[in-house]
Amino acid sequence: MIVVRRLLTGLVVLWAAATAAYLALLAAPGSTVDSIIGDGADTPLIRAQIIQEWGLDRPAVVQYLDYLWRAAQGDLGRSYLLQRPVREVIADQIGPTLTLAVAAALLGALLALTLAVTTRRPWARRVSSTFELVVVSTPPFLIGIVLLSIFSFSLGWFPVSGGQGFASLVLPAVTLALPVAGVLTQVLRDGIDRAMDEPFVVTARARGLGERAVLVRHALRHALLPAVTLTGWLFGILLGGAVIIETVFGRPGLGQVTLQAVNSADMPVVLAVVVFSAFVYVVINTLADLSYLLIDPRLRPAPATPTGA
Amino acid sequence: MTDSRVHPRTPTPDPQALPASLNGKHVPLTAADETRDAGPDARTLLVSVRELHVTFPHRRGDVHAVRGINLDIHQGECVAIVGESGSGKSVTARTLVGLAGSNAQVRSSRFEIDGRPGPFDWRTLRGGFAGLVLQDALVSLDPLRTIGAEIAEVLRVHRIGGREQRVRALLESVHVPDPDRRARQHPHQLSGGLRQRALIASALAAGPPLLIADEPTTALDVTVQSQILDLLAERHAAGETLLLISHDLAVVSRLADRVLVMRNGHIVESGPTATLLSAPTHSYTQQLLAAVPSAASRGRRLSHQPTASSTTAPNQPAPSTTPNPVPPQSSTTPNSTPRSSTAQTRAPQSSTGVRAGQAPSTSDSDQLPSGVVIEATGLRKGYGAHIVVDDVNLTVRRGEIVGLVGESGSGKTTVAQLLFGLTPPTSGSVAFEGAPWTGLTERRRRPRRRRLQLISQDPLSAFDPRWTVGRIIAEALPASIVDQDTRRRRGRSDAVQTLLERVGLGADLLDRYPRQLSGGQRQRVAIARALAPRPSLIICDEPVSALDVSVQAQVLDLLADIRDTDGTALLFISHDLGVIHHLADRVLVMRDGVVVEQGPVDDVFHNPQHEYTRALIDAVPALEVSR
Amino acid sequence: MALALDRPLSVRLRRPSGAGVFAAAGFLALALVAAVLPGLLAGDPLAADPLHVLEGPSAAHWFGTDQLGRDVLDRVVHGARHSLLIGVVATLIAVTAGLLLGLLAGLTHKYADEALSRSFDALSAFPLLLLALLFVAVAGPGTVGLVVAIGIATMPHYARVVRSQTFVVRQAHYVTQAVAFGHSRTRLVLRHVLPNVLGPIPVLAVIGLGEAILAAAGLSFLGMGPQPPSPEWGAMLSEGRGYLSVAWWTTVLPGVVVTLLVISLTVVGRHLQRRFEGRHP
Amino acid sequence: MRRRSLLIAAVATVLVAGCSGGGGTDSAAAGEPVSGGSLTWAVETEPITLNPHQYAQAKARLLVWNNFEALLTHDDKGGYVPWLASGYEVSPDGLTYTVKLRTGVTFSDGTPFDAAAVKANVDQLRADGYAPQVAAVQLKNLKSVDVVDPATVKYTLTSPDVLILDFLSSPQGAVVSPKSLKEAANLKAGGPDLAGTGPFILDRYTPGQELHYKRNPSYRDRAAYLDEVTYRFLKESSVRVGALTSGQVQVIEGVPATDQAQITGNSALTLSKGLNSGSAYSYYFNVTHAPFDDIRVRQAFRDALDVDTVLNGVYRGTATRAWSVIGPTSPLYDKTLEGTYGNNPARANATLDAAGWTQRDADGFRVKNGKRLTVRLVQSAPFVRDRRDILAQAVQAAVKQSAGIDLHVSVVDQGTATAALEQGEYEVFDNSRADTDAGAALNLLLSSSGAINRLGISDVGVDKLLANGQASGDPAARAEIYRSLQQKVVAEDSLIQPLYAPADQIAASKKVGGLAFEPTAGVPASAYNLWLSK
Repeated sequence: MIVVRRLLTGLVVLWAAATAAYLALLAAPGSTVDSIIGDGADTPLIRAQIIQEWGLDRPAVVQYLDYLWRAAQGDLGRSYLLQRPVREVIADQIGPTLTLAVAAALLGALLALTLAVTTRRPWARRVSSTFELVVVSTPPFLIGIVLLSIFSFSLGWFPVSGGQGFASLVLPAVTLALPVAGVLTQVLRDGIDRAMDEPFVVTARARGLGERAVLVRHALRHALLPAVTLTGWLFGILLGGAVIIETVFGRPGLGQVTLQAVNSADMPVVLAVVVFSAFVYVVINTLADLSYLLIDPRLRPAPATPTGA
Repeated sequence: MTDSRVHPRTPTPDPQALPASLNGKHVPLTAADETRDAGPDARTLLVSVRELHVTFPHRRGDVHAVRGINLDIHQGECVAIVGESGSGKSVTARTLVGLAGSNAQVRSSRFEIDGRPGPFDWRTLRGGFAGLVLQDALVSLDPLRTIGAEIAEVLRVHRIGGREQRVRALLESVHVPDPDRRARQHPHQLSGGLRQRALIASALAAGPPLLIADEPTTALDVTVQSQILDLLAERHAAGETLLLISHDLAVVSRLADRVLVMRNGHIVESGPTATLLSAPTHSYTQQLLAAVPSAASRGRRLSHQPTASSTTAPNQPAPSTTPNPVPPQSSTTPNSTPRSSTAQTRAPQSSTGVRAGQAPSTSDSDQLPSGVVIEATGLRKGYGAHIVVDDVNLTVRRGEIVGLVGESGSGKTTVAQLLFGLTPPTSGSVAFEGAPWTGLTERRRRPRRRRLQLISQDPLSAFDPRWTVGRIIAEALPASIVDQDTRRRRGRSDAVQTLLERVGLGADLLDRYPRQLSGGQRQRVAIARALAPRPSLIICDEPVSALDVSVQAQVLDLLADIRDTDGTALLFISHDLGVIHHLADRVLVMRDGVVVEQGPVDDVFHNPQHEYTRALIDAVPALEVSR
Repeated sequence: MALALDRPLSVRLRRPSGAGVFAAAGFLALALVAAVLPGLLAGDPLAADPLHVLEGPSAAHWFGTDQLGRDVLDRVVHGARHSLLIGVVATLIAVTAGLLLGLLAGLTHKYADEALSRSFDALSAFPLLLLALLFVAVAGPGTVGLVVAIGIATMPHYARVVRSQTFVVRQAHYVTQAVAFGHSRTRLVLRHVLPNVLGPIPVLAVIGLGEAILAAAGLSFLGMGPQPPSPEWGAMLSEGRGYLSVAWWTTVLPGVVVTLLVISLTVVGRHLQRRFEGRHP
Repeated sequence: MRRRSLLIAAVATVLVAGCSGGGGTDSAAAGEPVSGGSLTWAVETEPITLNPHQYAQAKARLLVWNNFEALLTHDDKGGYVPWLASGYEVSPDGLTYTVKLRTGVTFSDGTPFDAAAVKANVDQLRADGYAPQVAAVQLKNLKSVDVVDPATVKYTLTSPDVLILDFLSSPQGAVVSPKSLKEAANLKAGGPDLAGTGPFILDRYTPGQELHYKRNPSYRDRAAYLDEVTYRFLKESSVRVGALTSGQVQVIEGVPATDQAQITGNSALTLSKGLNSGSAYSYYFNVTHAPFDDIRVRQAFRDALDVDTVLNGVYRGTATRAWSVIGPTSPLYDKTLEGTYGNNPARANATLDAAGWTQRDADGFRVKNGKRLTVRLVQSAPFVRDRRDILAQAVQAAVKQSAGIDLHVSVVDQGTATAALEQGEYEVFDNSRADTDAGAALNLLLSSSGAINRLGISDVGVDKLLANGQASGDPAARAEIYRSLQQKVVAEDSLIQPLYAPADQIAASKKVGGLAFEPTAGVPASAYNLWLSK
């Protein structure tokens, strides 16, 4: 039930996002024809041909409805710039971005869990907090640039280039994972702190449970709840960060496609990225809601009210 | 080897840590203590503590929670520590399992557990030597885990095999029906009673000789409380040693062999339960006993201190702004004899409670021949198919105190909301001061709003946190009293000060924020605010259930005074039969949204007609010592 | 079940140390001076010197010189105005819009609230950077597009906080209580709801300012911000990147200043947050 | 006027591959050519399209010629030599070009190369919506294409146009298998499903990452040395250089000035540079409105600018200064322009004073009638390369300091840039074109009907010179025509501020042999002649 409801609202969000993006691009300066022409030769004849080819003489509403109708069928149109179906453009680039995002998310989560659990002593907590503050406050591209200079240019441990092989994934993934880890650690630690103040922790200790066991078996699970609420934010960081990280590290991916599309006003691609991003957002948030249910039994739809005397 | 976090800070028999005068020397503190020690007790001494001090370092001065107490617990005994909040009773109990807190500094001249001095392997002792039961199982059991897992955890920690069968056996032993199914459920899926039983089962799982129960029944309804007390009694009878921590003398009287009364970190009095309750020697114990509202206390003052009803300025001690565990000084002073103050008795009210001619204001109800302030007919409230309140008829007359009693979920708070007009009834109607009240738009109700006031259980949330006491009360004053000029002075008007004086508070509180007040002061401010618009009826929704018994006594006295002097009617909602019996003229007993019985309070409580009322009355742990 | 999407601004954190807060406040004061009176601290940020191009940090040029021989420190100091202004205006837009929409959602009927909440969701479905890119596509690169983009992208956060806070306050006992004194709805909202909703906003805004500055730097880095030769920090970083192998200072030093500013804002913000929480429940 | 007719026998197969000779680099270290091996080459730009007909990026040229070939190609003196053709003949009236084709050539998909295939390509180019820019510019004067026999194609023009030869040697003129023209899934995007006749076959395209070519085993001449060559797209110059120095790639192109020291300082690497053909990177002054409608302001702008110092600062001595709108390597270049103008701040200030820009405002800029002497340069972000944005800032600083001129630079998205240009919201337009025949570039830039005539001029004299240049088949006569043209627009009218000659750089490991630049075009050559020493 919850999932169905989530998916329905998700569809609404999807539609709103697509429409907003469409309207925004409609309002963009310069006509579509200008975008298609780029810096090439520009004569009325060429313009007429382009208008005819892309059906740009139709009213905006018709173009919008046509776009929606085709988008609903999974046809995101053709790129003005790349002359290929947008779906293909996106499909080609999604792999590297997904790899990067997943690697960064996993690495970030792992780092955060480790830090939050191990830095319970005051001095360790202080060191870790400073680290978190710094990585969260540093522009991600600066982290990337510094890592690149040190580990690639100077030490030569990792390849400088591109999106091939595991080694080339390390630095970008670390760069993207650091801010994620910084925030997640703070949230997890805060959650653990709160949980450790709860009476059930006293009860658990009173059973003879060791401190580490209390932390891992009881407090951590409670701390995961606020962390799960961050998935929406995490998604933004990962997708947004990908644009920057891919630029810094010269990686292929959706970020590069987006940047190129925005720069050249390649409307079909921009729209597709927006719709795709909204889609991922909806999916991720639905998953987050489900994981709530998994973590917290109190949120599960109750088959029965409290029973017994 | 052990819990690194707690252990090093518990340097138990460390001679250096103690003042030289105490070093190695046992200095008995009280006569009671002496008696106990001299007691011919061949039973094993499970716990023996001397000169126990527990201090919590704090930026604004250390908090000295436990100040040199002595405690012995013998095998098979049930020892109770009684005290009000902040007396140090819980800290004492938790210190025995090394759980006073990570920053607690524990000192003592002797600290022996199971006949051995420290250092202790706390993790083995916890659960193995002593099981701990806390107040509310909903939060004391990990809400994310099944109760089966929680119980099994103890078994795993203490390396006890055959867990599944043992979990079932344990649940059975605490009388949880259908244990296999329950073991797979989470705390929130269980009723309060079952949860508490599961919590006790987990504390007992590793078979500890000592069970420490810290307020084990406080969050429970009275009938459930009775069952849990029975369960504890059963365990005690089976040979379990109990250390019971409670604020409630009545609860203690049912179980304990021996009682220690704690106050401000000291044990002020101790002795066998019967002796201590029947012949308390310390004034504080006497006050505590006197403050318990009950049928017996009906018609007399509970607090030893006269509430300044309108004239005398009170000597309210300065409120403590330091955080707990040291509570604000209670209003008692050690040398005052409780008997002399409680001697002021009130004439018992007639059941109607009308006192003609004493009304300070003229109200519509004065002209009403019946004197009916509010009348609800056929009130019914449902959310979908779920009926919360069903066909409730209720009348409150001028100057009358009507009690509404029921357990949680009985619908009593919904009744309050319906009467107050926060939510419209599904059917039925309310007439207030002879005119329709429900069915009106809020705009039309607004001019009459002031005649009906509300006091809730948690006054802190009932105050705008950004407002001072003066402003809070001034807001409630009618515009005629507070003109624009005085309002600008943020409620420093005479009217506000007069109100504060009436509830026994000084003008020094005018600039305080609600957070800076003690619980009792807050409730007094709430009462002052409710009085400000000169209402004909105040709905009091559990106004004293969050208060310590001595503070509760003062607030109850204050409410009684208000009725007496102003003729204000009160609808008093409570789960506490003692409080209702003490205060109310008439009572309505609610269960599952239905009023099962009503009538004059003595009639209902002494001669209950409905079986639920009987069950309720039977369940109340009475002080089992006559006074 | 509510979709809690609040960004980590709302995390309660340990109190920063006194010295840290002091240093952070000092740095913020310095940044403020730089933003208001940059001439007091630095020379002409546009003075090119083709003979001294890409020279490392020295006594004459503490932060070295850039590809046109301009003093990097001068540019960093003058950049404070751009970056702070962008951050402040964007945050103001976000807070104002978030406050109004959040209050509207929190106070109106179910359906309006649902519609507003879904639109916040729809906005959140764009990662900040993507939304900003979209806005830049519309408004063109430059300060205005950047500011509006960041403002709108961060708005849902404030709107959600305000909305949920409005719900909390609306249902608080003291509002119920105030009904009993016969006050009008407007008066309740103005006297009780609004002030209590507003409470945490300034602190969130201080921390949010750091986020906005970071976002602006990121967008400028991608070439979407103020145009050269404006000494905007993100743009400086972006320009300097091409010279990373020969002149690290043109990138790293301005980057460190951005980081310090964001850290200072966070530290001061958290300090205020703690103070605020200490005062009110 | 008598037309020469040429019939050049197909000889010199190595030459024909279009990749030899000109601008050859120091391959001595790599020894004699050896066959085999696989090479990775990091390139700056991922082509927007892999269809040669849609070619629009000079940086894609080195990729195109791996798997496609045109009928003609350039020699290193700007002339034409046959490639897929075996020779060509021009009718005396200059209206008919008869091209003889090589026989026995097949496309990599097995389709035979013949006259019908050539015609099919031209027909495709003129199809609606396929390549409007080619149809409208390069094939402007083409009347029809006829198959004379399987080995002969005849191009008939509406008016004489020597630039048709430039088309026949350009990527747009490359011959694609007619079969793939019909069957390709994404014809305009190109890719592995477009077959050509070149020495390599594109067998894998990973967008955003790389292009992979394998040797064409049935190439008609000497097979390529390399078994396979991979072009990896690395946008960031620092990343490219890092990839080369760390040995991940063997060749890179596009080495910015600041990174060149790293290459030259490394004994295992070589660096070579080729000047591009076409027009020089220049600022074109918009004369349609103030202030550049006044020739004195245009002269003052050039006098205010010390191009050498600016180039030195930005490119650290690696840039070649341009003195004319035509690049210095072109046979049409007018060398006499060198040193005739510029870098005279005193004269610039005097000229501006004379032109009425006598006052200065608070920021030190000149003012006339309350209006600041502001000229706007709008750059489109996606097309900014060679740090031209930085160069603009340097120019900006220079003209401000020496003459109080406010050069206002904005880097905007493509749509905004186009809109600004459409509405005349600019005073300076910057551009360089990599056409192999500079005349083609000037047609677009200077003709009153030119598609990118951003000067806004409509000068009968200029148009006439351009028309004559396009119609003239005699190299010497052509050179003279374009010399007059350059004198007119650069020297007399001060319409243009030439800045530098765009160049390409190749840095490579010394193990790589055969690196070269394409003759005339001056861009890196294809991989045909490359080898990797063992």
